[in-house]
Amino acid sequence: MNLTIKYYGLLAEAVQRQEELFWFSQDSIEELLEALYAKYPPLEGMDFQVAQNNKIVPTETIITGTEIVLLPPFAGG
Amino acid sequence: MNLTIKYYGLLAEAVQRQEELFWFSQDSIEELLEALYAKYPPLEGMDFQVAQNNKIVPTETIITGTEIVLLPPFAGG
Amino acid sequence: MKDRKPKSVFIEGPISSEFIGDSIAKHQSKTTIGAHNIFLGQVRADTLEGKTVKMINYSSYEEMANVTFHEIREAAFAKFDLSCMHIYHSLGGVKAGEICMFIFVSATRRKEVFQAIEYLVNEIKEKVPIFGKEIFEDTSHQWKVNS
Amino acid sequence: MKDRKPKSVFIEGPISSEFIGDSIAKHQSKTTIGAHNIFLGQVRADTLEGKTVKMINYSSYEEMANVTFHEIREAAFAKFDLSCMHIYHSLGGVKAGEICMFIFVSATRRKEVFQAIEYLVNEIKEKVPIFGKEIFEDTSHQWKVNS
Repeated sequence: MNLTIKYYGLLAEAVQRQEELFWFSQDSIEELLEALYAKYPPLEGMDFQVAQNNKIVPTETIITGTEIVLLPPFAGG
Repeated sequence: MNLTIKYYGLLAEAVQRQEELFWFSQDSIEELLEALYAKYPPLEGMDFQVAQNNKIVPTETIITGTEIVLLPPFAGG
Repeated sequence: MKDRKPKSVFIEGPISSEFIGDSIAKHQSKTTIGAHNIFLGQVRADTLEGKTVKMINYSSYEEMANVTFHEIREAAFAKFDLSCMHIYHSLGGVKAGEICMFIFVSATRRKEVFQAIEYLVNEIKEKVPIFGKEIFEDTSHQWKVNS
Repeated sequence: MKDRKPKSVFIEGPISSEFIGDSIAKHQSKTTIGAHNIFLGQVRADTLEGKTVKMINYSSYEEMANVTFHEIREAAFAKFDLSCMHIYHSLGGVKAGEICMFIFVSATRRKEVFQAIEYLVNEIKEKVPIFGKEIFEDTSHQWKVNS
């Protein structure tokens, strides 16, 4: 399937983009992250959370949407 | 000694004055209150605190100043 | 920046929203501050036995009140790591819906302001000799007691 | 009066003291309110390795942020007996000394507002995807992390 991957803040700087289409044939966010680490090695050491359908989800979650968002530490307030 | 007695709020309404000179020859606030109750019977059932030298003091306190203040419950804020 | 000289707390009549806004604006030059907390007391139109409070007329034993406000300020500066603290209370008539108390604390970090504001409000309500005459729409009155 | 429709939280640039003053003034018609509590986040001119923060540029994953703000509002209305709740956060550039967050809760009694304001600030800092790029005087930057 063709996923839209979005990157915010420090992560967008690290991968040098805010958004991309990414072809992915497996099931879980964990597997997606492995594919992304292969493409962007610096990402692996970084602190972030993953959101699907406007919720933070654990990495073992199965991908159900078409958009996955990588979020660096929050700094609101 | 001649004390100045001050009354605030509900107490001033009850004794119908805000301030008076009161001749008093004993030692403690407790004794002063007995004298005031004799003069103003409604005062005895009322809820109040007594201040001397800008401090709330217990009724067994010996009178050291020339001004004694009777304070009804606080309502600031 | 500690701001510890004795200050006047009492304001005649209600505290305006413009006064509060101006007070906030004055803190923009203090760039070590990260968190402000403001408490406002507002006069409620409480209904008692079918009668509604129209305004509260505040009075105080001011001599003791000023001493007590100063002690409460000093104690709060000692307990909490605050940059600034401002306390204002109305005297005289304040109508229902108007503001009668304004407490403003500022610190580098938020934890300090939460603790300080609650401490200050509780201390003031408990210890400062301020009296409130609740005046009803029919001009009868009763004396307010803090709960 | 519950005020529970989804509302826009984000404001472009800093939150002005006039906006805060106006917001306070709007509550004077709500005469069941006895206590307001306001939290303001202000950008600090922190110094790191000899460089001083000049401004923070805020960005957000807005779609999720709006959902999360709504959930936090609903949870706070369920937990605390509040009359009103207003939350505003800046996006874009906010200079040191300017205000980037404004949280305003009102209730009949003071206890509710103290608990609610601390709950809201902590929930927002922890759960809302807002990012802050701290820009130093020499135009270099680093990404802020809530502590």
